[in-house]
Amino acid sequence: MLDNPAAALTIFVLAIFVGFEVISKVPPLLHTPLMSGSNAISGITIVGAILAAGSEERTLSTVLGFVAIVFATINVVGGFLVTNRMLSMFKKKPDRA
Amino acid sequence: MLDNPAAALTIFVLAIFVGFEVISKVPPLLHTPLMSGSNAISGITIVGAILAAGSEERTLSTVLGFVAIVFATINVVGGFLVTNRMLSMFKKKPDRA
Amino acid sequence: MNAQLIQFAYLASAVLLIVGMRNLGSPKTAPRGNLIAAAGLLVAVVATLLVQGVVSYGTILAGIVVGSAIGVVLATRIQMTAMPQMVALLNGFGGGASALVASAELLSYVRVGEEPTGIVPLAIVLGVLIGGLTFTGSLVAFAKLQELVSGAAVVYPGQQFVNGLLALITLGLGAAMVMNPLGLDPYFGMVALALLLGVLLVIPIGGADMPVVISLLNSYSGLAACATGFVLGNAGLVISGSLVGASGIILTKIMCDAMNRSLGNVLFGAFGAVDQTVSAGASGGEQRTAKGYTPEDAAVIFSNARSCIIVPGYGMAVAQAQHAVRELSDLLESKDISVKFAIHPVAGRMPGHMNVLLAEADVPYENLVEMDQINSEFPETDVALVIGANDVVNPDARTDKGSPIYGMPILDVDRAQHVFVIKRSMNPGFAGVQNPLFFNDNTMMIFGDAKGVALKLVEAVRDLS
Amino acid sequence: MNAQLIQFAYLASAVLLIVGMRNLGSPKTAPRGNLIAAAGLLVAVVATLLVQGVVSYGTILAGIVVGSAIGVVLATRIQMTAMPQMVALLNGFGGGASALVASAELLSYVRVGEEPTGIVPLAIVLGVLIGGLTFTGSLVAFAKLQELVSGAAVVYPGQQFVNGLLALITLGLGAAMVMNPLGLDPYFGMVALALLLGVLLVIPIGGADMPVVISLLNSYSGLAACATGFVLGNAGLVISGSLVGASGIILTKIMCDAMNRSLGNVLFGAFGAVDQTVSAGASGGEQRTAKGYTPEDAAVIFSNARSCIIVPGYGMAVAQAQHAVRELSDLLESKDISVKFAIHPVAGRMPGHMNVLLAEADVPYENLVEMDQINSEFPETDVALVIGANDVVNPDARTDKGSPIYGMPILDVDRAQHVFVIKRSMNPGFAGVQNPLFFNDNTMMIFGDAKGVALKLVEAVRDLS
Ligand SMILES: NC(=O)c1ccc[n+]([C@@H]2O[C@H](COP(=O)([O-])OP(=O)(O)OC[C@H]3O[C@@H](n4cnc5c(N)ncnc54)[C@H](OP(=O)(O)O)[C@@H]3O)[C@@H](O)[C@H]2O)c1
Ligand SMILES: NC(=O)c1ccc[n+]([C@@H]2O[C@H](COP(=O)([O-])OP(=O)(O)OC[C@H]3O[C@@H](n4cnc5c(N)ncnc54)[C@H](OP(=O)(O)O)[C@@H]3O)[C@@H](O)[C@H]2O)c1
Repeated sequence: MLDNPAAALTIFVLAIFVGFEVISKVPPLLHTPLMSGSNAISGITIVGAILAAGSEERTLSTVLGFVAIVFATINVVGGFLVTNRMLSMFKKKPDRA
Repeated sequence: MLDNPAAALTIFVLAIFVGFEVISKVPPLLHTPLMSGSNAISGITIVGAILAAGSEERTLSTVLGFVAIVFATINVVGGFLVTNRMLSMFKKKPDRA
Repeated sequence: MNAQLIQFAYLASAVLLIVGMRNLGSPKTAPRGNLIAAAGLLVAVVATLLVQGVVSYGTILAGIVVGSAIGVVLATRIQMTAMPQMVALLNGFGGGASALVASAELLSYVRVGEEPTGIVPLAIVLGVLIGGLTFTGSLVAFAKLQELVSGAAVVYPGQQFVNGLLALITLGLGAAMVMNPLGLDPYFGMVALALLLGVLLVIPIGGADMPVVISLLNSYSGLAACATGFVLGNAGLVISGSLVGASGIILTKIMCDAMNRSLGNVLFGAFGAVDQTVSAGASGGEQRTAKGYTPEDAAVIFSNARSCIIVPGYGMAVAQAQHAVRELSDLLESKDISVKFAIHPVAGRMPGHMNVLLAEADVPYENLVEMDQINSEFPETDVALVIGANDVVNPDARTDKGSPIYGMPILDVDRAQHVFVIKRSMNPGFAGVQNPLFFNDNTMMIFGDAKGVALKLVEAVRDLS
Repeated sequence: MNAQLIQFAYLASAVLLIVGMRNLGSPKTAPRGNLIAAAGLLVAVVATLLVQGVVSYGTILAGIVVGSAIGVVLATRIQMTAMPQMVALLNGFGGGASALVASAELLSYVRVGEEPTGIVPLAIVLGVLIGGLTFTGSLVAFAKLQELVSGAAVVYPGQQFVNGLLALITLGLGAAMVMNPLGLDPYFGMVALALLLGVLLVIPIGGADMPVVISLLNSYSGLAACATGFVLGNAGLVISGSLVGASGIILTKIMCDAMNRSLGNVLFGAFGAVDQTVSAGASGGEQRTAKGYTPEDAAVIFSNARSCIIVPGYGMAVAQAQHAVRELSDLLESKDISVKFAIHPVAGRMPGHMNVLLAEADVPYENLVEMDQINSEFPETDVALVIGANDVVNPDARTDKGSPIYGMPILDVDRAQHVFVIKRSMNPGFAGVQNPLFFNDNTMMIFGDAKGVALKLVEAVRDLS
């Protein structure tokens, strides 16, 4: 899909813009979950890991791919779970106030 | 460059996101210049007009292209100039205050 | 030039446009933002001139010269009060250009006899359709605002049925074209219908709703440019077109929200035609009279005031009273009365319209305060001076559930100690509803043209001291 | 599955990730945002499983199961105070995965004997380099924060020269690889050096600066993912990687700004090693003593107070005192004392760290007030209760140009009527500078562990009434 370097670069640049705009709106209150959440997203590399590990033959590449899957999954699962744990703690004032 | 529909759509979607994020930050104070300025940008279609008008032969396409160039140029030049005129009127309080 | 390089140039152009738009976000950076965006367009144009196959530089140059000349004349001659129609006109040209480009591409496919593939036929159809509709729609909006034709909503029985039917036929023709792109018959039909639809869809909309329409058409012109981007496989066009598309939609939504009306109601509600009479009846049960005062009466009150909030509206624009108002505000400030301007988001006929007019009259922008910020200040304010505004200060919007403007956020001028209202008569504003503010005990109506009254106020205040 | 369809799935996944991140912008929508982002990742994974050529489902499943198990254990066991090291660890895995993927791709090019073209060799090199560096760097950061190794900055003469040299060699090897992608020798050298560099670049950075490093490494792990996206020609990876890259950079910048230090100073300044002694001397010319008070003394003052602002810092986290503090704040509120929490952007050891801890202790988030909003309230506040915070309340940052923290924005607790400071000793905080606040006439030091003192305060306040 990204055989065309110009298209790839265009997507990259636009995504950077989107990232900057979206992230700079997150208030300091939520910076810790933002950090763990975006950290989890960097586990997207699991996509590459699956592609590397998934081919039929058992070569060094598939072994590396397997380790990569484990690593990336830890990152993704751990990241989203811990973010969820944190976020579920943020509560509005109950009626007592 | 956009032979690949998925790449084209990806660029489109990302650009829409960028547009929404960027525009929604513009304060009401500047909504009129924003409108005329973004209006001027829609004159980007001049690029297409040049491509259409620019080929050697004189066909109906190049005639349409010529008219398109005129139209798009009015849009671009008029839009940016009038936006500039408006924006140059916005001034900070002078020292008198 | 190398084809890859040209594509990078388009990317650079898109980045400049985005950065320019971001800079439009603050009055300090906005002029620079506009220049950056213009530079972005220039980069795109220059890159395009270097594309192989572009050879007829004479034709191109001629087009650019003619277009620039017209653009310069329009941009320098137009009065600030006429910005809505200016934007409408320019927007029409943009949409028209996109439709022409899409058509030209179609015709060259036909001439070569090569069938367009993938997303291209759909993109051609959308470019022609949206571009054509934007073209005529914008011209009608222009004509209404410039009062070349009546600004009133033109309605007739079965209107929506007819429009719906025409829209369906147009879409049908579009579908036929996508199926068989080289058959030109549906094309001509579609062009004709798109142009017709642009007219028919805009005539039932009242003059004062035009800015919403223009903003929507602005969004459309962006999408039309986007479509031509898909036709030409040009990412620069796609990105810039999407930006404009998003911008138009956001402004449309802001306007609708500020009027507490849905987009559907604006487009199909024929506000300013039927509703008017109905709603005027709604709150006009009893017949009360408001008392008229002279500028001299007002001056007496000013002589004891410490603070004043000026609320400008459409009437100030019509009367070109901004300079007189500025003079008044300077005079009041020189008498140690604090003066602020309260700007309702849809005061006037365009979002942010009042800001531009007052900036033109050299009012510093720190003094222009948004509705949400200033509403809490009215109770502690001695004088609220309403100049040619009506709907945006109508307390019925807060209290009268039966009112057609109920729920629209307003400026709470009625909570100030004294309210002066300058307008020519007791006629209602754009929404066509009576305004109970005018009958309040703390309200003084000062009838007359906004500019004339403002100048008389200046004299009266000056004379008193 | 159809290759086109899979690409659309990646696009959908990217949209979900973006929408998820947008929802992270407000505490109400944030849990949903996190779920949406997770769904986005799930979509990408499922789409990838359907790619032709992916066949060894056993291997893949095994990897996912093992990884998930570890991830679940980590995420559920970790204490909230240990979030910085948790993020560091996870981040290391992400970076490592990217480096592995880039390597695997390189090896399969080599096995097939086909030379990668275009941007791919560069992307492979960047993926391996950035990913590898992120991996070891994050692990060192983790070890420092978890106190597996000393948190102190490790410095030695010529350190920067050595690091610079190694970095140059690494880049040289990278360049060699880009020239000749199938020669594996430079590859192995580059991997080794990247891993080494990750360690060497992080050891000279003090433990308390780790969050900045982690945030920067987070950005890197995003960019590494982005690089693998270019390697695989996968837009989903490119988009998500860029998002993370941008996010990390922004958080890094926020932290640096809040400490009034440049990124260069954080990375190469070896804060927490040399500076410490220098700066302790700077303001410690005269030897003053601060008076210690008991919780009972403080309780007396509380009995006459109407308002209290609690300022938590790193010490509260270390002492796990958040629940005790919450108990105290409830008690004060029940005595009609208004209680707010003032949150400095870099209080604690991670941006937003205090918010998470206090949220854990059920403090409603409306009570957590940002620095800029609350600073104007201190003069009208009866008691500012500083719990385990030090640098973020050091008035030298406002006044003493010679102080290493001069210019860092602080919480103006010294302007409150009374200031209570809970800490264990007169030892300085992270920045290593004395705090004149402790010697002010209106300051009462209450020495002891934050949790213990907070519980004693609760008792004392309760006893008094
Ligand atoms: N700004 C936007 O983007 C936008 C978009 C769509 C719709 N609208 C609608 O436009 C309206 C704007 O509210 P508004 O309060 O600014 O205007 P308005 O409600 O239309 O009222 C304007 C008033 O100005 C008076 N006026 C007209 N010419 C005058 C002159 N020469 N001297 C003195 N007074 C004059 C008129 O009364 P007399 O005839 O008695 O003088 C009229 O009552 C709202 O209903 C809004 O929903 C605005
Ligand atoms: N949050 C971030 O993102 C981040 C990132 C990088 C750097 N930093 C730096 O970290 C610092 C944060 O400031 P801060 O005010 O929160 O912390 P701080 O300045 O490091 O001070 C923390 C204080 O807590 C006390 N303390 C430690 N353990 C305690 C316990 N068990 N009970 C009671 N008190 C205890 C310590 O004094 P005793 O030893 O006397 O008890 C110390 O003075 C700033 O210098 C900031 O620049 C923060």
